[in-house]
Amino acid sequence: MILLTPLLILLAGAFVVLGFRNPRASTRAALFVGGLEIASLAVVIWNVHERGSLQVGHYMRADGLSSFFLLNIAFISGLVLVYASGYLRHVGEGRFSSPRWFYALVFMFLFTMISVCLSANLGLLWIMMEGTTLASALLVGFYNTEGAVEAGWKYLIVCTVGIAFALFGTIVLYLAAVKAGMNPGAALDWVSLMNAVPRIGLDPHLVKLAFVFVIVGYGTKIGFVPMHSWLPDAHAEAPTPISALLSAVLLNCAMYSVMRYDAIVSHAAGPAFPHTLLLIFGVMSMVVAGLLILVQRNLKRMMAYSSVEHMGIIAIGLGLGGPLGLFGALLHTFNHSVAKSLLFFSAGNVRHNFGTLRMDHISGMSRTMPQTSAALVVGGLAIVGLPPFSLFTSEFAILSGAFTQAHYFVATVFLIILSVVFGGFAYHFLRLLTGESSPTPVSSKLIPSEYTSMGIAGLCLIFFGMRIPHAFSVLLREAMTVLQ
Amino acid sequence: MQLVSIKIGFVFLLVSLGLFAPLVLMAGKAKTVRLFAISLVVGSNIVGCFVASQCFWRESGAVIDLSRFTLFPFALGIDRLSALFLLVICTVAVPVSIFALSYFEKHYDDQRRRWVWAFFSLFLLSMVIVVTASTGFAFLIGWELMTLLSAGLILIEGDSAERGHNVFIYLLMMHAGAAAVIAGFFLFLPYSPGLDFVSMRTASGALPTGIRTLIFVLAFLGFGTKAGIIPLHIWLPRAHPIAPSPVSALMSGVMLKTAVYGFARFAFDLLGGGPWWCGYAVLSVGAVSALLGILYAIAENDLKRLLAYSSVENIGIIFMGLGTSLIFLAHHAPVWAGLALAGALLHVFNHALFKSLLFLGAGAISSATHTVNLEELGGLQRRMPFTGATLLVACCSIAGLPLFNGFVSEWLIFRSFLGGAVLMNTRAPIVLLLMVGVLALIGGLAAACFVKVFGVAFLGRPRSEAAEHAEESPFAMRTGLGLLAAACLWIGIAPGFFLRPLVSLVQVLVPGAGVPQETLSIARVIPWTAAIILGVTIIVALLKRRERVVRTWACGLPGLTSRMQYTSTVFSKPIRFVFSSVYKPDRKIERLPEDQPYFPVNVTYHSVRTTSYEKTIYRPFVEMILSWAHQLRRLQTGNIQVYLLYIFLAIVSLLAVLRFQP
Amino acid sequence: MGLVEIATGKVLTSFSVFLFLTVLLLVVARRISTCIVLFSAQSAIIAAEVFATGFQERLAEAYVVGALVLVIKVAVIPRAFFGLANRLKTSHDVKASTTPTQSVFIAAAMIYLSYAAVHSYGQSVHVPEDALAAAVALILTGSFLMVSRNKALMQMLGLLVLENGIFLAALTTTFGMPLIIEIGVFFDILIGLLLMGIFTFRIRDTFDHLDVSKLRRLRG
Amino acid sequence: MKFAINLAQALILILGAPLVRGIIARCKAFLQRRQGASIWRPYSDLAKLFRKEDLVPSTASGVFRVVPCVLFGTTICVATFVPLVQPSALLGSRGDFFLLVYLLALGRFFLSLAGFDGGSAFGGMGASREALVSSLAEAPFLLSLVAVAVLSSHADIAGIAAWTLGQNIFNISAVHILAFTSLAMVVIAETGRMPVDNPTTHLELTMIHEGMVLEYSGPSLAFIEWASAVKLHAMLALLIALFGPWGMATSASVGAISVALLLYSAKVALLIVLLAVIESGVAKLRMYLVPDFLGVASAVSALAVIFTTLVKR
Repeated sequence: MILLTPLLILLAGAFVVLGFRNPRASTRAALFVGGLEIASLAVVIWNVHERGSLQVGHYMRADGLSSFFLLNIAFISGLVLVYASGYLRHVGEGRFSSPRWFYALVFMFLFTMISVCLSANLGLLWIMMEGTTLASALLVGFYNTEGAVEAGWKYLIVCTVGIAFALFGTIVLYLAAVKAGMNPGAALDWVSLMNAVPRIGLDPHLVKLAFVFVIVGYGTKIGFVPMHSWLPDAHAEAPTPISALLSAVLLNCAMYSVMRYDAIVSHAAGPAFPHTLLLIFGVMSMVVAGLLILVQRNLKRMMAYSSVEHMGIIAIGLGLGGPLGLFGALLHTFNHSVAKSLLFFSAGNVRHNFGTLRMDHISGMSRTMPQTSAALVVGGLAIVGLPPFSLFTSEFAILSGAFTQAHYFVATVFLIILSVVFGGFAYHFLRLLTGESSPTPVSSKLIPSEYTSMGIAGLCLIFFGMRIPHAFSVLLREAMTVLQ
Repeated sequence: MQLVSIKIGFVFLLVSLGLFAPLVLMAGKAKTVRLFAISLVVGSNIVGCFVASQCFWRESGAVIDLSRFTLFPFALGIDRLSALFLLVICTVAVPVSIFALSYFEKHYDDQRRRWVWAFFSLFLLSMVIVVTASTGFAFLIGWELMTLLSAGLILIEGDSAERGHNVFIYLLMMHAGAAAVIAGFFLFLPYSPGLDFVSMRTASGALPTGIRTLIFVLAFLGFGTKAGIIPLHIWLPRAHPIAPSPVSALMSGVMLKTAVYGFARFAFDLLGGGPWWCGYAVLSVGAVSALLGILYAIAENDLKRLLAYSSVENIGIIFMGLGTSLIFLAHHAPVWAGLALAGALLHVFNHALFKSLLFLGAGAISSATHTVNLEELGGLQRRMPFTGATLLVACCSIAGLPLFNGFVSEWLIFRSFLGGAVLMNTRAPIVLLLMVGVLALIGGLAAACFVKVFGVAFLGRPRSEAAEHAEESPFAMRTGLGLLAAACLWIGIAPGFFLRPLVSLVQVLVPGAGVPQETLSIARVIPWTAAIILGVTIIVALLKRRERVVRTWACGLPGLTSRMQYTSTVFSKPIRFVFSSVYKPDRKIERLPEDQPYFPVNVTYHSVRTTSYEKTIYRPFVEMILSWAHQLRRLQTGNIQVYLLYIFLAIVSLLAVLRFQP
Repeated sequence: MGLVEIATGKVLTSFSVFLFLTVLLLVVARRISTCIVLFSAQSAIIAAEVFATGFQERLAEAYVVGALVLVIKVAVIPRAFFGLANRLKTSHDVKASTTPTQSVFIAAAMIYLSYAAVHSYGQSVHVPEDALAAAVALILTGSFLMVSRNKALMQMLGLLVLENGIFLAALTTTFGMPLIIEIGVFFDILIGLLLMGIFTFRIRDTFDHLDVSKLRRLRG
Repeated sequence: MKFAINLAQALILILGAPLVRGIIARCKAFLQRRQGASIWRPYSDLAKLFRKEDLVPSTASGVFRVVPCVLFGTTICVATFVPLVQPSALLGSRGDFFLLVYLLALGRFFLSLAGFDGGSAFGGMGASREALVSSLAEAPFLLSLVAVAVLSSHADIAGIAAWTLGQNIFNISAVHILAFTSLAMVVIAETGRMPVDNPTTHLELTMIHEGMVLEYSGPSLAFIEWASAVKLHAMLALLIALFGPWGMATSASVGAISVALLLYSAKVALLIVLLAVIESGVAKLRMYLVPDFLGVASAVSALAVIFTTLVKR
C-alpha cells in the first residue's frame, strides 16, 4: 500500500491542480502536492531500506535499485517544482498550455516515471515507459511555437517507434522464458526471471535478440547515438523545467530499464554480449555528442548534447561492470541529474533576461547577471567533471574501472572526449561571460524560487564532491547488490 | 614531540589557507577584518616555512590521512621532496602576500579585493595540496584546483573578450595536460592495488616495459604542458602577463615548479628512471625550450611577456638538469646523476625566488607608472632606488652571474655536463659536453636580455611622462621585494647552507648517489670570491672621492632628449638579426610624408615575429576536429524520416552482427 | 468435424497470404482513405486469426483480445482517422517519396527478407514460419511507410501497421502476453494516437501543411 | 710559501697589466713604422687620471658610480684564478673555470648597464653590441676550456696546467691546437681587440667597449682601463697556463721560480708580438661579420670537444 501512495497522490494532485483556474493558486497547490509526493517517496525509500523490498500484487515492486532512482526522482522533481513556481509567472492561459495544465501534465509525467521504477513486470515497465513519452509530449510542445510543435512531433514519433522495438524485445524475452518452461504469468516478472534463470537455461540466442531490440528501443529514450535525434530538439524547445526533468529524470528512468534487462541478460547469456553493446553505444554517444557540443549555437541544445554524452559515460560505466564501474555509473546518474538541472535552470534565466538562447548573441553576462553566471560556472565546471564537484568522483570511479580492467581504448576515448567537451564548454561559457555586455537584460536579480533551487543544486554538487553522506552510500550499495 | 609540532603546523597551514582566511574575507567587510585574514595568510605561510624546513633539513615527515571522509583515498604527507617544494611555495608566498597587501589595496575596489584575497589564499592551498599529496586522488584534485583558481584570479582582474580567449587557451592546454597526467596515474592501476604513492612505487617494478615507457612519456607531456616546455608553452606568454602581478609571481615562480615536482616524483621517485633514451629526449627538449625561450624573451618589449618567456627558458634549464640526471641514471653513474638532479632542484628554488621578485618588480613598476612597456620606461633607478636595487639583484641572479643564486645552480648543471666525460665509450659524452656550449650560449643571451630589461627600464632618461613622475613604491611592496632579494643574495654567496640538505634529498631520490664533492667545492670557493670582490669594490669605492655632475656629452650639440637613447627594440636588434631564422621577422619601415622619402619627418619601424606555434601546430589540429564536428552536424538533418531511418539501420546492423556473430 | 473447425483451419493456414496482400496494396496505395481501409482490413484479418487461435487452443482471454482488436483497430481507429482526415481538410494524396513500382519491389524485397530472417530464427522458435514472416513483414512495411511517406497521417498509419506486426508476432510466438499487459498496450496506442491527432492539428495550425518532411527548422 | 707565491703571481698579473698594454702599443707602432710612446705610458696615464676628478652625467644613478668598482673587483678576482709561475692559483677548485668565465660576464654585465646610465645614444649602442659579442663568445670560451679539461681529466685550471706540464711538449694532440685556436679567437673578442673591436678608435660606427665607457672620466675611467688591461693580461696568462705551461716551477725553490718567471715573460712577449701583428695586419670586421667570426670559433671548439671524446676513448 505504501507503494501506491505516491502514485495516488500524483493522480489526485493532477486533477486537483486542474481545478484551480487562478495561476497563483494552482502553483501553491502544485507545491503542496509536490511536498506530499516527496514525503511519500521518502517513506517508500525508508521502508525499502528497512525490509529490503516491497511488493504490491504481481505488478508493483520496489527494491534497492528502484529506491535509488526514486530518490533521484524525488530530489530533482522537488527542485524542478520549486523552480517552475517562479518560472511560470509569465505563462498565460491557453489550451493545454497554462500553469494548471503544466502542473497536471508534470504530475502525470512524474506518475509514469515513478511507476517505471516501481513496476515489477517488464510488460508494465514498457507500458509506463511509453506512458512517459505520452505524458511529456504535450509538455515538450507546451509553448505551441513552430519549434515546439516540430520538436513535440519528432519526440512523439521517434520515441514511439523506438519504444515499439522495445516491446518487440520484451516479447522475445517473454517467448524465451515461456519456451524455457516458466508459467506465462511470471515470465515477465523480472525477479522471478532472475531467480529462474540459473535453474532453467534460457535460449541465449533469443535472449541476445531480445537485448538488441530492448537496447535500441529504450536506447532511443536514453538518447544513445544514433537514436538520439529527438533529444536536442525536445530539450531545446521544451520549457526549462521540463528540459531539466527530461534530461535529469527521464533519461535515468530509461537507463534504469536498460539496467534491469542488462542484469537479466548477463545472467542468462553471460555479461560479454550486453556489456560490449553498452560499451559500443556509450563510446559512440560520447564521441558524437562530445564533438557536436563544439559546434552548437543554442545554449540548451549544447546542454542536451552534453546529456547524451553523459548517458554515454553512464553506459560505459555499466558496460565495464564490476564494483567500480557500477558504482560510478549509479553515482553518475545522480550527479549528472543535479548538475544538469542546475545548468538548465541557469539557461532558463538567460532566456528570461536576454529573450534568446543563441550564444553568439549573448556576452558579458558576468557583469550583467552575476548570480546566474556564477551558477553557470559552477554547473559548467561540474558537468565537465572537475573537482571539487561531484561528477569528478564518479568519472574518477568509472575511469579507474576502465583502467583496472585494462580497457585502454575505452579509457583513451573517454579522456580525449572529456578534454574536447571541456574545450567546448570553456569556449562557449567564456564567450558568454566575458566581453562587451549585450543589451541590458530585463531583470538581473534572481527571485527566491530560483535561487533556492539553484542554490540547493550547487551546494549538493560541491558537498557530494567533498564526501558522500552515509545514508546515500548505503542506498547506493543496496542498488548495486540488486544488480550483481 | 617535534613530529607533533610539525603536524600541528601543517594542519594550521592547510586550515587557515583553505578555511579561515576565505571565510573571514567573505564574512567581514571591515578593513581590520581583512587585515586579520591577510595576516592569517602570511602567518600560516611562515609556519609553513618552518614546517617545510624542519622536514627538509632534518628528515622528519608528517602525514595527514583524510581517507575516512573522502570517496577515494585522500592523504597528504611531507617527505623530503615535498618538503623542498613546500619550502618553495611558502618562502615565495610570504613576500608575495606582503607585496600584494598594498598592490591589491591600490588596484581593486572593496568587493573585488575580498574575492581576490580569498582566491589567492585558496590558490596557495591548492599548490600546497599538489606538492604534499601522497595519493593520486589528492594530487589530481589539487592539480585541477590550481588551474581553476589561477584562471579565476586572472578573470577577477578584468573580463575583456581577448582576456577571455587567453584564459580559454590556458584552461584548454591545462586540461589536456591534466588528461595526460591522469592517464599516467591510472596506467599504474592494473598493477598496483591503489593510487597511493607507496603502492605505486612498489608496483613500478612489476610494470611491463611498454606501460612503463608510456607512463613516462605521458608524465613528461602532461607536466611539460604545465611547466611550459616548447612547443607546449603557448598558454604561458598569454596567461602570465594578464594576471595581477603578485599572482603572476606565484604562477611563474611557484605554479610551474609544481609541474617539475610532478615530473620528478614520477620519473625519479615512482618509476626510478625511464628507458635509456628518455634522458636524451628530456635534455634536448629542455635545451630547445631554454634557447628559444630566451630568444623570444629578448625580442619582447612588454616586460611581463618577456618575463613569461624567460620562465620558459628557466624551465628549459631545469629540464636540461633533469634530463642529464636521467642519462647518468640510465648509464649507472649515480653520483653524477645526483649532482645534475641537485642542480635542477636548486634551480627550481632559485628561479622561484628571482622570477617572483622580477614579477613583483614589474608590479611595482606598473603601479608607479601604469605601464610595463619597456619603450615607455627609463630612468626609474633615480626615482625608485630601492625597487631598482632589488630588481638589479634579480636581473643578476636570473642572468646566472656569480655571487647571485642563479649561478650556483647553473654551475652545478655545467659541472654535471662536464661529468659526462666519465661515461667514455658510450654515446653520452659528446652530447653532454656540447651541452656546455648550449647552456653557455643560453646564459650569455639571458645576460643580454636582462641587461636590456634593467638598462632600458631603470637607467638613462625617462621615455614617458609616467616614468618621469614615478615614485618609490610603498613600504609593504619594498618589504616583499627586499626579502626576496636578500634570499637571492644569501643562496648566491653562502650556498653551502642550502646544498647540504639538498644533497641528502638527492641521495633519497637517486640510490647510490654519494655526497658529490663538487657541491661542497663550490660552497667553499664562492664565499672567498665574494669576499675578494666585495673587499676590492669597497676599497675602490672609498678611494674615489671628488665628483662633479655635468651634462651628458652630446657631441657638442644642444642637449640630448630621451628619444635619442637606445630603445629596447634597437638593443635587441643585433641579436634578432643574427638569429633571424628563429624569428622570421616581418619588418616594415614607414617614412612620412610619403612624397619625400629623403627628408622624412617621421619614420616608424615595425618588426614582428612571424613564427607562431598556434599557426603551425595547433590551428590545423583544431581545424581538423572542428571539421569532423561539422560533418557530424550534417547528419543531424532536421528530417524526421531520416531519424527513423537511423533507428532502423541501427536495428538492422545489430541484427546482422548478431546473425553472423560466432 | 464441424464447420467452425474447418474455418479456423482455413484461417490459420491462409491468413498470412492475405496479410502479404494488404502489405503490397498498402505500399502502392495513393490515397490516404485507401490506406485506412486497408489497415482496417488487415486488423480484421488479424482479429480473425486471434479468434481462430483462441478457438483452437481453447483460450478464453484470446477471445477478449480478439474482441479488443475488432473494436479498436477495425472500428474505432479507422473511423477516427477518417474523422481526422476530414477535419484537417488536407489533400488525400499520401505524398510518397518513392514511385509505386519502386514501392512494390521494395515491399517484395522486404517480404523475402522477412522470410529469410524468420528462417534463421524459425527453427529455434517452433512456430508456423509464414505467420512469423508475415509479422516481420508488417513491421518492415510499417517502418518503410514511416520513412517514405511524408504525410503526418501516413506516419501514424505506418506506426499502426508496425504495431500490428509486433502484436501479430507476440500472438504467433506466444499466445499473446498476459491480458493486463495486452490491454495496457492497447490503451497506450489509443492515447498515443490521440496525442498525435492533437499534434497534427497543431502542425496544421502553425505550418498550415501536414508534410512532416518540411519540418526541418531544428537541425544540427 | 706556496701561498706567498700565489699571491705574488696574482700581484704580478695585476700590476704588470698596464705594461703589457704599453708593449703592445709599442709593437704596433713599430710595425706601423711609427715611433710610439714609451712602454710605461699606460702607468702615467693611470696616474694622471687618478689625479683628476670624476665627471658624472646628470642622468646617472648610483649604478653609474658603482660600476667601475665592481668591474675592477671582478677583474682582480679573475686574476686570482690564473696560475703564472707555478701550477696553482690563489683561488681555485674543481670546475673553477666556469666561475672564471662568469666572473668576466659579471663585470661585463655591469659595464653594459653603465653604458645605459649615461643616457646618451653611444652607451646603449656599445651595450647592445657588447651583448651580442659576449653572448656569442661565451659558448666557444667554455667549450675550449672543457676540451682541455676533459683531455687532462682535471676540472680546475691549475690542475690542467699541472697535467700539461707532465706531458711531453712534442706529443700535444690535435685537441690542443683546435682548443687553442678557438680560445685565442675568443680572447680577441673578449678583450675587444682587432678585428672584433678597435680599442684605439672612438668612431661611433665601430666602437663597442669605448662606447660603453664614453661617459667615464677621472679615477673611474682609470679603474676601468686598468681592469681591461688586467683582463687582457689574465687572458694571455690563461692561454699560457693551459697550452704552454712548460717551464712552470714545480718546486718552490728560488731558482725554479726565477726561471719560470723569465720563461713566462718570454711567452707573454711572444703572444704580444703575435697580437700586434694580427692587429696591424687585419682590418676590423663589419659589425655583422663578428657573429661569423665567433661562429667559426664555436665550430672549432665544438670540434675540439668531439676530438677529445675520440682521443680519450
